[in-house]
Parts: sequence; structure tokens; C-alpha cells
Amino acid sequence: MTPVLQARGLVKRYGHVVALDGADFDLMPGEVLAVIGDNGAGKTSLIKALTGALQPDEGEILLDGKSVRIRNPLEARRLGIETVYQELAVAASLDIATNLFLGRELRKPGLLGTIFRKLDKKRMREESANHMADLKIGLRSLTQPVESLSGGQRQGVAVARAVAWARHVVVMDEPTAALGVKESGQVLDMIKRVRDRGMPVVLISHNMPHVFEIADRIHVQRLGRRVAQIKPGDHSMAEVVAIMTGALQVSEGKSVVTDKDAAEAIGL
Amino acid sequence: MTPVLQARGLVKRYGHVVALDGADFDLMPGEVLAVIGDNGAGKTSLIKALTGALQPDEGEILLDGKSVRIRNPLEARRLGIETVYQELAVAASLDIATNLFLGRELRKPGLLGTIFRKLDKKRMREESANHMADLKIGLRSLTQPVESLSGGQRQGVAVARAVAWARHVVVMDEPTAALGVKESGQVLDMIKRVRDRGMPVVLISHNMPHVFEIADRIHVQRLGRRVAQIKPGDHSMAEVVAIMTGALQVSEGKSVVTDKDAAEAIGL
Amino acid sequence: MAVMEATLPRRIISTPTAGPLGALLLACVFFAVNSDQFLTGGNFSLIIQQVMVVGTLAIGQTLIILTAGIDLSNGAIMAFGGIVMTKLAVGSGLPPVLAIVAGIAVCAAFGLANGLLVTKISLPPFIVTLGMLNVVFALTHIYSEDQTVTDLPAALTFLGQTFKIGETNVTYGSLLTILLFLFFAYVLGQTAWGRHVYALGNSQEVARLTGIRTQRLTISVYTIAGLVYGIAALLLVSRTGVGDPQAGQTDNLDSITAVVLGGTSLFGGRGLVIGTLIGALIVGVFRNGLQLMGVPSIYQTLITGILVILAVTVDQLSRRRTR
Amino acid sequence: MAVMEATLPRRIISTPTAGPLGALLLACVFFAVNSDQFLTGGNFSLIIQQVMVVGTLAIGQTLIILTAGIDLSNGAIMAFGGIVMTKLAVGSGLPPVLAIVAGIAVCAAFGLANGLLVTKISLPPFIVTLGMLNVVFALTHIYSEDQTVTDLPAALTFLGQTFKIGETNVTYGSLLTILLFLFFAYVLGQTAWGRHVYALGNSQEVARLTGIRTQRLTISVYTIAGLVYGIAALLLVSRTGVGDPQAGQTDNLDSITAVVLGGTSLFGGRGLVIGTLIGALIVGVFRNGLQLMGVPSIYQTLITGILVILAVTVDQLSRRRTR
Amino acid sequence: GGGEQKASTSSAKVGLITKTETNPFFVKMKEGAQKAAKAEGMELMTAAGKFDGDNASQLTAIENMVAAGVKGILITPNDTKAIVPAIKKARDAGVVVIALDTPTDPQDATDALFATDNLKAGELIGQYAKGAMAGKTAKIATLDLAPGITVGQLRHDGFLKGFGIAEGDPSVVCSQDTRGDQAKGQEAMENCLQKAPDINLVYTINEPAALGAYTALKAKGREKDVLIVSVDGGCTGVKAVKSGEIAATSQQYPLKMAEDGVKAVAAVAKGGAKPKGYTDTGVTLITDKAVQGVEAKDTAFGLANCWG
Ligand SMILES: Nc1ncnc2c1ncn2[C@@H]1O[C@H](COP(=O)(O)OP(=O)(O)OP(=O)(O)O)[C@@H](O)[C@H]1O
Ligand SMILES: Nc1ncnc2c1ncn2[C@@H]1O[C@H](COP(=O)(O)OP(=O)(O)OP(=O)(O)O)[C@@H](O)[C@H]1O
Ligand SMILES: [Mg+2]
Ligand SMILES: [Mg+2]
Repeated sequence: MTPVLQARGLVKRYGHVVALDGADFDLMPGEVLAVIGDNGAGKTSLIKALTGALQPDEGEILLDGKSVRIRNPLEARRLGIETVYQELAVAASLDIATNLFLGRELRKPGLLGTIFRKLDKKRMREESANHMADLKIGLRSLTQPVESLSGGQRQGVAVARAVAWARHVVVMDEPTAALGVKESGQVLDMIKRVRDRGMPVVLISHNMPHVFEIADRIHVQRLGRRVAQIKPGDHSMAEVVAIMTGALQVSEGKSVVTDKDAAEAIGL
Repeated sequence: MTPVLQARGLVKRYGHVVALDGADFDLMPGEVLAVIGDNGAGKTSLIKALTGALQPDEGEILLDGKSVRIRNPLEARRLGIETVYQELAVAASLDIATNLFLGRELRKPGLLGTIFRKLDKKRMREESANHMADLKIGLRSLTQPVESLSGGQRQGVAVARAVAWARHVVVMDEPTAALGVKESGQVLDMIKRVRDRGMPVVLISHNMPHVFEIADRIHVQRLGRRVAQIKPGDHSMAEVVAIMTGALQVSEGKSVVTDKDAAEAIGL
Repeated sequence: MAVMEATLPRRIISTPTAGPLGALLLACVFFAVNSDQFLTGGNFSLIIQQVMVVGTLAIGQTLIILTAGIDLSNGAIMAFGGIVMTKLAVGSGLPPVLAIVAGIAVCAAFGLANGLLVTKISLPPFIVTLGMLNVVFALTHIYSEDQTVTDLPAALTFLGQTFKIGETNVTYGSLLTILLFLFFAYVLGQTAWGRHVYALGNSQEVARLTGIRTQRLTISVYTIAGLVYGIAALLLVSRTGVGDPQAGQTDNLDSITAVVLGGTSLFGGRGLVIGTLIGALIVGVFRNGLQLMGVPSIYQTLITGILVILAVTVDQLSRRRTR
Repeated sequence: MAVMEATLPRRIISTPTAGPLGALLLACVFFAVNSDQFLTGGNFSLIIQQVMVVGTLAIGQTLIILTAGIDLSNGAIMAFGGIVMTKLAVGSGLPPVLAIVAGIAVCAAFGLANGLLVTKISLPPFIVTLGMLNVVFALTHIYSEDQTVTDLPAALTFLGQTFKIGETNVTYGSLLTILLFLFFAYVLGQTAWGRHVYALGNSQEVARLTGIRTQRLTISVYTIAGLVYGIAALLLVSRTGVGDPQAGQTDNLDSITAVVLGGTSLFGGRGLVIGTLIGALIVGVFRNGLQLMGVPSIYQTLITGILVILAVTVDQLSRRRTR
Repeated sequence: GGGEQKASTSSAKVGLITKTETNPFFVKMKEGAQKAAKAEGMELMTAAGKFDGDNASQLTAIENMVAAGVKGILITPNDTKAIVPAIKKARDAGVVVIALDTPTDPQDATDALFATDNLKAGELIGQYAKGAMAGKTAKIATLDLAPGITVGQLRHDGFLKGFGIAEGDPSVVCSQDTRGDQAKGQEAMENCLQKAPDINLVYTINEPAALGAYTALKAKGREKDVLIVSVDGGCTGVKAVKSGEIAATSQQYPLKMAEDGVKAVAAVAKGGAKPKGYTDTGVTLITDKAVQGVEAKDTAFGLANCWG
């Protein structure tokens, strides 16, 4: 099977900080791939490189096996890749419906739309209401500016937008970090439904229970590199955490202890 | 025992949104109190009111049983209340050490400090390094601006600052939301250590495992009000979640099912 | 949380133009009481004629400020455009209409240049347009040889002609200005381009991540603003009947004043172009009213300064109350 | 992540003043090649004298811009301060030193007024200082009755006196200006107040939540800036030898130019006051050099405009390279 | 301009500092200076203030020109008093300084003065207006320059003097600053007419302001029965006098001032004596409808001698 989205040897430097240090990446069709790693391991940098939000200094990206250059987020979007960024890409002073449709607004049918380019605000509001309802995020009004929402509600808007528009891949950078238990559950359900539609999902998360609940495969990022690709079933949560922190290493599918003290500390 | 920090009937309105609708609050000496609730339940608004970051429209706040008015964050700080806000109160272009000491800088000893008011940058850097090491947050350099850190590293800085300075109460609004597994663990350890020093901690979190691991008591916030105060031991996680979402109600310490469908849905 | 329904009066108060509108009405009431000549159709027609040039410049300024930019070069660009269209119309044998088109095109070109510098080299708009101000100012004087251009063909002064609404003479230029405001209110409020301008002003990074081509958008904003300055040039020419190389030297700050008085945030992303119209009218009403009251020039300056601050204060306090 | 050690040259390039400094040096080399009279101690002393007034104003402007504000009223405040100190010194029988103190105090008072309006009513600094510009301008003309004040006592012109460094005559005013820059570099970089100014500029909300008294801090910044404008007034008086009610009318934009050329961000929170000195010198060097080359004045305006843009471009590109 | 040629050590330099960059009056002055400099084989340097009243820029220009080694400086001072110390320094450094158009205060702060008398220019136009009104009750609007600019003040005062009234006379029903700008002149006139519709005499600081006033009057259909008088004598202005939009204007001669100034500096450079005292370059009332008792020339003369 050709991976849907693939990267080889990505490098990204910020001044004298190396955020990506030859990172590889493989996303298979129809899977939920969790990307985990310590803070600063380069997870966000990795997916930003994959979605056109930053340009890697070196390395190659392949979509459906073909080498591509994704120069900006718009190109990624055109390729059907939708992303929920960690910094919540929502425009604070605009309302929820406008945010959901930002960059692909609906116009009124007929002359009003083609010549006068008038927006169909009513239809966008209705469709937004449906998308938000899918996610079961309770909101009083779709016309209130996003800045007046709570952190979690705002996150919900970003997730709803990505899921509504994705045609090829959905990438989510810590989508549930600010969400409540109920809302988190809804996002996880949403991810499952997206996968059931046959679309692969990349999920960055620090929440191990979530990761183990939903991921088909786990990509472990460490010091700017992929250090392991594992299946949740093959390892315990503690082992995975140990791999993440460098206490264990995976070679040929088997875990190898490298840092004995650390491994003991976490109870292996 | 008098509660350390107490609130009665707090009300806060934003235009026609009521964020706090007569909320009560009690924090006992030496305890870790978790505040949980759905997105938009008014958790952040509650603790902002308690820490001087916003002025409630109605209601009373009591510190050690005495009614107080906390007019701004500085007054809260003077009363020994330190807070990690959800929006990460760090100054982006300043370095880590400066951020840790923002508002209570150390001056050089002697004339240089008293007359020339010269900062003792070296000492602040050293002490910062200690604080950050306590939290075991790995950072390359304390002189890099905070904006160049990853989201998790930035969160770490905010937590380290609060813990370093608190003298009376520590309040943390989702401190681990952006943190990796290792870093989250370190923050939880830190909270325990603070409690062991005898200082009470208020922890807002959506992470139920964390809450159950560390909280002595749980304050459940719903629709701008406290709807329950429970002990983690008395209820299962599923029950607590049900209370949070309104499927269960607590009366006289016992759970009562109010929304049968919802309760079934979550498997009670 | 309980939900209160927003009642209609509450809604009106909470629109961002309510404060400026209140200030404008207050000013009108004040001058109506203090001067017999103020409250006449003719005088209002006059005020609109007097603010139409700065008002039109302020439309372009609003667009740019909404993207969190600022334009210090707009008055200078307008002056250059005015000289180009009048010199071509009078001296070159070009048909007047083509001369007008050329003048407007030159303004749009300078707008484009601003936009390219702001996006392609990521320079701060303040400094780009400050530099451009000097450049265009110098070019105007070099190209015009400091000669006022007179004896203009009718096409260039047509907008200065009047027609009657009831008893009152209204110039076609005033009408065009009002139409421009309505047009841009529509564009900003009802089209995708308009929404993107707001998103860009909220945060360039957010707009970029949402897939908006921020560079292209920014360039289009500056170019369209330049085009609007070109129309302002035509309005100016038609109003004064000459091509004047000295024109527009204080119009950059005046147009910013109108925008800010109209409730638009200098940090971008918030504001309405209709507010700008109100802001321009506030300035015009004060200048006219004070003069009718016979206040000496220097005191007019004093009072205008105080009232600019006061108008924004009223606006700010009225917002605070609805919070 | 691997860590590369920052080597020394790399560090220098990455300081925010490297770009401006490079632009300044380039300009100096260019003029040294193109004019015999440029590269002399006397000429450099002259340039410093010529930029010291705007440079000092730009110190206050830097403080305010670092808080994400802006001050359009600084030139006008300086002019008023100059009139107050000269009129009091000449006409009132007040000892000259007290007259100076009074003039500086008046400037500080206007700064305070700006600060109060910005904080207590949360008005945007742009509009507050724009209003204040008009108010102070009018007051200057009313108070001075449009008369230039001459025959000043020696105390007011002392800073215009020179002393010798080697062969070169240097004015005490130049020295004071340099000392002021060093003082504020120290205050911003080495004291808690300075750090708080940066924090405030990064985000007012963040500063507030960290327990900084943002209102008090903002007011102190505007007041201190006003005080510095008062010193600029004294420098101006000592340089021109008169109290001039027309002074300073373009100094607001000129001082902002110096700040921005010096690499300080107009969005607040980033920048160095030493950069401002470099920025002011860039402007002064160009004016002086172009004059020495005999470039006609309108072309000087043109070239200055182009070079302002170019200098910031160089700065921007040099930063991009180190990214 | 002469700036294209590089600074050469051989030819002597002369500096010209005008009030502002852009007024056609000063452009003409530069033209005159340029012509004379070429004829004398000198190099001309120019500089200007940024706005009317800008003393600091002129001061800086003097310093830079002295540093560049000019033999002499011609200056139209923006601030007649404030510029004096700088001029003294330049003269101490051995540079000849000549005031053009506007005298310094005190006048002997410069070596010489080549100028028109602005007060006289105003007086002429005032006398003319008095005659032209022929006993009608005057309702006057004065469209002035800006607060505190000497030329504007002198012309305004001269007009009142020539008309035979004092400052504050009730016949002046509207006074407004225009900065000499056409658009502002128009706006000021519109508002004046709104305030006092029966205005029948308009004095303006210069012809652009006069033309602005004319446009405003025309919009009201009043252009025939209101008398507009002005000062300056630019070609656009004289044309407007010819076509009857402006009744009369006092013409000045910037070209001659500058030419004479450069020649005087050239003479010094060649070892001649320094120029001294006041040379009146003259002012002439230009009108096609002369009135008794006020000497005037017609527009044919005006057009032959106009600037701009
Ligand atoms: N714009 C930037 N400028 C400088 N350094 C940066 C920038 N963005 C990221 N970095 C650095 O690159 C490294 C990787 O950052 P990244 O955001 O990819 O980490 P992450 O794995 O997403 O961490 P987290 O889990 O905390 O979100 C970090 O050390 C960070 O400090
Ligand atoms: N500045 C504001 N303006 C308007 N409404 C606000 C503002 N701040 C909060 N709200 C509203 O008040 C309600 C409570 O918000 P709050 O931030 O306290 O919730 P929360 O419990 O902290 O949610 P989360 O878990 O998502 O952080 C929300 O509905 C929010 O939209
Ligand atoms: Mg990340
Ligand atoms: Mg919250």
C-alpha cells in the first residue's frame, strides 16, 4: 500500500535551534496515526511542514507516492489536507459561521452571487449550525465573535472546520487540549467517523488514554526525529512513554532498554 | 476549619452572556481542589474573579474567613495568591528568566541596586535555572525569548513562576493542557510538593485521570454555578462526568439520576 | 449560563458606529443652537462637499487600517494623480476621459507599489508609506514644475456641477462619494474579499493558515486604496477646478482622524466604513460650525483638538456602559 | 534537537540594531567617497548637533512606541515648552534656571495628560496625541502671541556652547543628548521599569495578569516622555537661540522615522533606544551628505524617501538571512 | 539643476535657502538664481524649509552649506528673528548672507536685503480696494496664511492699513487661515459665505487662495458682485486678473531678487566689496480696472513680468 502522505529527511532550523533533524513520516490510507513526543520534540514543526505552513530547509514530501511541494496552506487545502493548528487559526473578531467558511465562502445563487459576489450568509449560518451540532458543541449563537468564546469552544470551532472540509487527510495538532471531557469525547467520535469514511487522520496528542483509545498506529517523535513507529496493541502505555522519553528504544519492532535508571523509574 | 479562600454568590455578565451565575467556592487549607466542568461552564471566569483578574458584578470573596476585595492581580499576588492563567501570561519577546521574575525583579546588592536600581540579571538567571530544573523542563537557554519556545515549554515557564512565588494559594487553569506526558507528570508532582508544604492548590483540568490522581476534593462547575462538591473516592469517574454534564445530580452526598437517557449513554 | 435576548435598542447601542453617530448628532444639535445658518439644506450640502475629498481618501485608509496597516502617503498620491490628469487633459491632446483614467491608474500604481513593499519585503506600512509620501511629494513638484494647471476641460470638472434635491443644490461629486461609501460598505460586509480583509487584520498568521493568500490580498487592498485615491483626485480637481501641486499635504492625518473617529481600530480587523463617513462628517461639521460661530482660526484648532479627544471618549464610555 | 553554539559574529548580526548600523555605515562610506567635506570631525559634530533635537524627541517616542503606543504630539509639546521657558526667562523676572524647570515641567504635564487619557479612558494613543497636537499647537500660538522670543539669558543657550575634543568643537547639547541615550539604554535594559515597559508592549493583558500596574506604568512612560520632550525643548532653544512658536511641526513624524529606522517595532515590545540614535543619525547623515554633494532640495526629498524605504529593506533582508 | 554636476573644487558655491520647497514663488527664485549662477560660473546649492515657519530646517541648511564651503547664502527666512543667530555664525565664518524677499529682524543681521516690502504690497491692494469699492459699505472677508507667519501678517496688516481700517474693524466679517492653499481657500470662503452671505470684498494672502474664493463665489452665483484682491503676482494669478476673476494683485519679483543676490555673491567671490543695505526689488499693482489715485500697471505688463 502506498502511504497517503509521506515525508523523508525533513530538516528545519530556527537560528541555532534545530526543530526538525531529518524527520521521516508515513501515513497509511484510512488509519488514525497518533504523533506523540515530548514538548519541543518537533511535532508541530513536522505537521506544519506537511501542511504548507512552513517550508522545510531540506527533505521531501510525497502525497500518494508522488513528490509534491506544498508552498502554502492554501495548496495543502487544495490537495484536500485540512489542519487544526495548535495556535487555533480562528479570526477573533469574526463570527463562528464566518470562521467556518473563511477562504471558501458560499455566494448567493444567481446574479447576486456571480456578478455582485454577495455572500449567502444565511446558508453559511445554517450549514455551520449543522457542523457544530455534529460535534455537539453547544453554542448560543453563531453570530457572536469567536473572541467571546471560551478556549474550549474556540477549539471546537477549529475542529469543526477541519472535519467539515477535509477531502484527503485531516491533521489535528492537540485538538482536545482545551476541551472538556464531553467535548473531547465528541472530537474522538468525530475522528472515528472521519476514519470510517475512509479518510486518514493525523492526531497529535499528549493524552495517552486518548491515543490508545483511537490510534491505529503511533509515530513517536523525539529530538526532531521519528524514533519509532508502533502499534498500540504491541506495547503498554508505560513502554510507549518510555520510548518517548528515550528510556527505551525500539529496534526491529522490539523494545530495548537504553536508560536503565529511567526505565526503572517508570516501573518497567 | 475556615476555608482559605471562599466565594459566595459570584455573578459575572458579559453583555447578555452570564459567565458566573451565583457561583460559590470553598478551598480548604492544605488541599488540592480540582475544578471541573464543561467548556464555557465558567471555570476560568470563577478563578479570574478569585485572583483579581476580573471584577465580579456581584458576590463576596473571603480570604481566611475575612471578606476581601481583590481589585487587581497585583493585590492577589500581595495576598500570596499565584495564578497560572489559561492564556499563558508570559511576555513573548522577553526571555525566560525575565518572565519568571516579571514584577518582582531582583536588584544588585549595594549602591548599584538601591540607587542605580540595576537588575541582578545573573542571579535571576541562576534562580530561574533552579526553578526550571525543579520542574525538569529541559531548555537550551534561559536567555531565549519565550516566543521561540514550543507551546508546552511556554506553559512550563508559567507554572514554574507560579510555584516559585506562591505563599498562600496556587491557582492553575489547565496547566497541563499543552504539556507532554513527562512534563505533565512533573507538574502533578510539583502540585503534590506544594501541597506537602501545606499550601492549598486549585487545579482546573479537563483531564479526569489527572484529577482523580491528585485532587483531594472536586468542585463541579456547571452553567456558571457550583453544582457539586465531591470526594474522588466517593464516585467513579463516569459518575463525575455525568454530574458535570448534568445527567446526574448530587443531593446530600448521593447521586440522583436526572437525565435517564444521558446516564444510560455513559453506561450507568 | 442563562441567556438574555438582545433587545433592539441594546443592539443599536452595541454597534461600533453608535458612539460616533451620537457624537455627530450632539455636534449638530450644538451648532444648530449656536448658529442660525447651520441647520439649512444648503449648509449640509456644503459640508458634504467639503468632506468628500478627505472622506474618499479615508475610504482607502479604512481598507488599509482594517488590515492593520496605515497609509501616510494618500494625500500625496492624490495630489500627484490630480496633476497627472489635469496636465494630460490640458497639455497633451489626450481626450479628457483618458487623462482621468491615466490619473487614476497612476494612483493605483502607487498603491500597488506600497502593497508590494509591504508584502514582498515585509516592511512596516508606516515606514513604507512615509517613504512613499516623500517620493510622491517630490515627484509631484518635479513633474508639475510647481505650476497650477488651469483651464480644465469640462469632463474634469463635471463632478463639481450641481443638481437640485428639493431646494438644495447637491454636487455630483457628493453623490459619487456617498455611492463609494455604500459600495465599500457592501464589499466589506457582503463579499468574501471583505471578510478576508477583516481576517487579515485580526492576525496575518491566522489568515495565512486558513488558506487566505495574504500577500495577494494585501496587495489588492493597497492597490484598490490607490484607485480610490485616484477618484479622490478627480473629486478634488472637480471641486477646485484646477490641478494643484500643493494639494493634500495634511490629508493623510485628516483621513486617519476620520477613520479613527468612525470607530475603526488602528490595530486592524475591527471597524466599519460607514463609521468613517461619520468620522469625516464630524470633522467637517466642527470646522463649518465653528466658523459660522465666528471662532478665530487658532481657537478652532484648539477646539478641534479637544473635540477629537472628546468624541472618542464619548464613544469609549458608551461602549463601556453596554459591557 | 541539536544545539549549535551562537558564534560571536552571528550574535552581532542577530542583534536588532545590526541592520540600521549597517545602513548608517554604508551611507557614511558613500558620502565620504562623494564629498570632500563629509569625513571631518567638524562635520560629524555638526550632524550630531542637527539631529540632537529630533533624536531627543525620539527617545521619548521610543519609550511610547515600546508600549505599543505612538505620540504625534511630541513636536508640538516641545515647541510649547520652548516658548514657556523663553518667555518666562525673558519677560517674567523669573531666574532662568527656574524658567527652564517650568518649561520642562509643562512638557511633562502634557505627557501626563496624554498618559491619563490613554489609560483612564482607554483611548487609542494615536487619537489622543493627534488631538493633543492640535490643542498644544493652538496654545503655543495663543500664549506666544505668535512672537518669537529673543535676547535669551545665557543659561538658556549654554547647551549651544562648544568645547573642544581634539580639533573638533562639540556642543554641550550634543554631549547631553548622547548621555540621555546612554541613560535610557540603561534604564530600559537594566532596570525593572524597563523590563516592564517591554512586557507592557508585548501584551497589556499579560502585563496586567503578571501583576504589573499597567495604568501606572503607562502614565509614567508618557510623563517621562514628556519630560524628555522638555529637555528637547531646551536643546532646541539653545541651538536656535530663540523661543520659536513655529518649531517642531514635522518632528512628530521625523521622530517616528528615527525610531522605526532604528529597528523598533511599531507594534511594541521590541526594540532598543540605541537603535533610535542610529536611526536619527541615518536621517541626519543623508540630509548633510546630500547637501554637501549639492543635490537640489526637491531631489533631496525624493532621495530621502527612497532611502528610508531602502534602509528598512536592508534591515529586513539582513534579518531574514539569519533566520 | 546644478546638483547633477559633482562638487568641484574649481567653481565657487552659492547657497539658496527658500521658505518651502514647493511654492511657485520660490521655484521662480531658484530659476533666477540658477540662471545667474550659470552666467557667473558658480555652483548653486539649494535647500528649503518643510513648511511655512520651519526655522530648524533652514538653520540646518545654513550649517551644511557653510560646511560645504559656500561663498554666500541667499535666504528667505521663515522666522525673521529665530534665524538670526545662525546667520551670525555663518557670517562669522566669512560667508556673505543676503536676505531675499523677507527681512530678518533686526534687518542688519544680514549683509544685505533684496526684497519687496510685503506691508507695502498689502497697502497697495488695500488702497486699490478702497477706491474700487467707491464708497459702498464694505463687508470684508480676509483669507490669511497661518498663525504667526510674518509675510501673512505683514500683507494682512498692510491691506487693513491701505483700506483705512484697524484690526478688529466690524466691516471685517470673516477671517480664516488658508495656508495659501486653493482647496482650503475655497472651503474657507464657502463657510464665510454661509456665515455672512453679503460679503462683497475678499482679500486673500495669495492667488491660489483667491482662486479658491472665486470658485466658492461662483458656486453661489456671486462672482460678479464681489471684489477679490490679492498679493503675489504669479502668472496664474495675473491671468486670473486678466480674465476678471481677481480684480487686482500686488506683484512681486522673486526672479530679480535671486538674480541680484547671486550676482552680489559672485562679486564678492571675485574679490569685490560685500553688498550692503536694502535693495527694494519693487512691487507693482496689477489690474485692468485701475482706480483713481492708486498707481497701477495693466495685465500685459503683469504677464510679461510674472513668475511661475
Ligand atoms: N518560530 C520559531 N522560532 C524559533 N524556534 C522555534 C520556532 N518554532 C519552534 N521552535 C523551536 O523548535 C522546537 C520544536 O518546536 P515544536 O513546536 O515543533 O515542538 P512540539 O513538539 O510541537 O512541542 P509541543 O508539544 O510543546 O507543542 C522547539 O524547541 C521550539 O523552541
Ligand atoms: N471577555 C468575554 N466576553 C464575552 N464573553 C465571555 C468573555 N469571557 C468569557 N465569556 C463567556 O463566558 C462563558 C464562561 O467562560 P469561561 O472562560 O469562564 O469558561 P471555562 O469554564 O473556563 O471554559 P473552558 O473549559 O473552555 O476554558 C463562556 O460562554 C464564554 O463565552
Ligand atoms: Mg506543538
Ligand atoms: Mg477556561
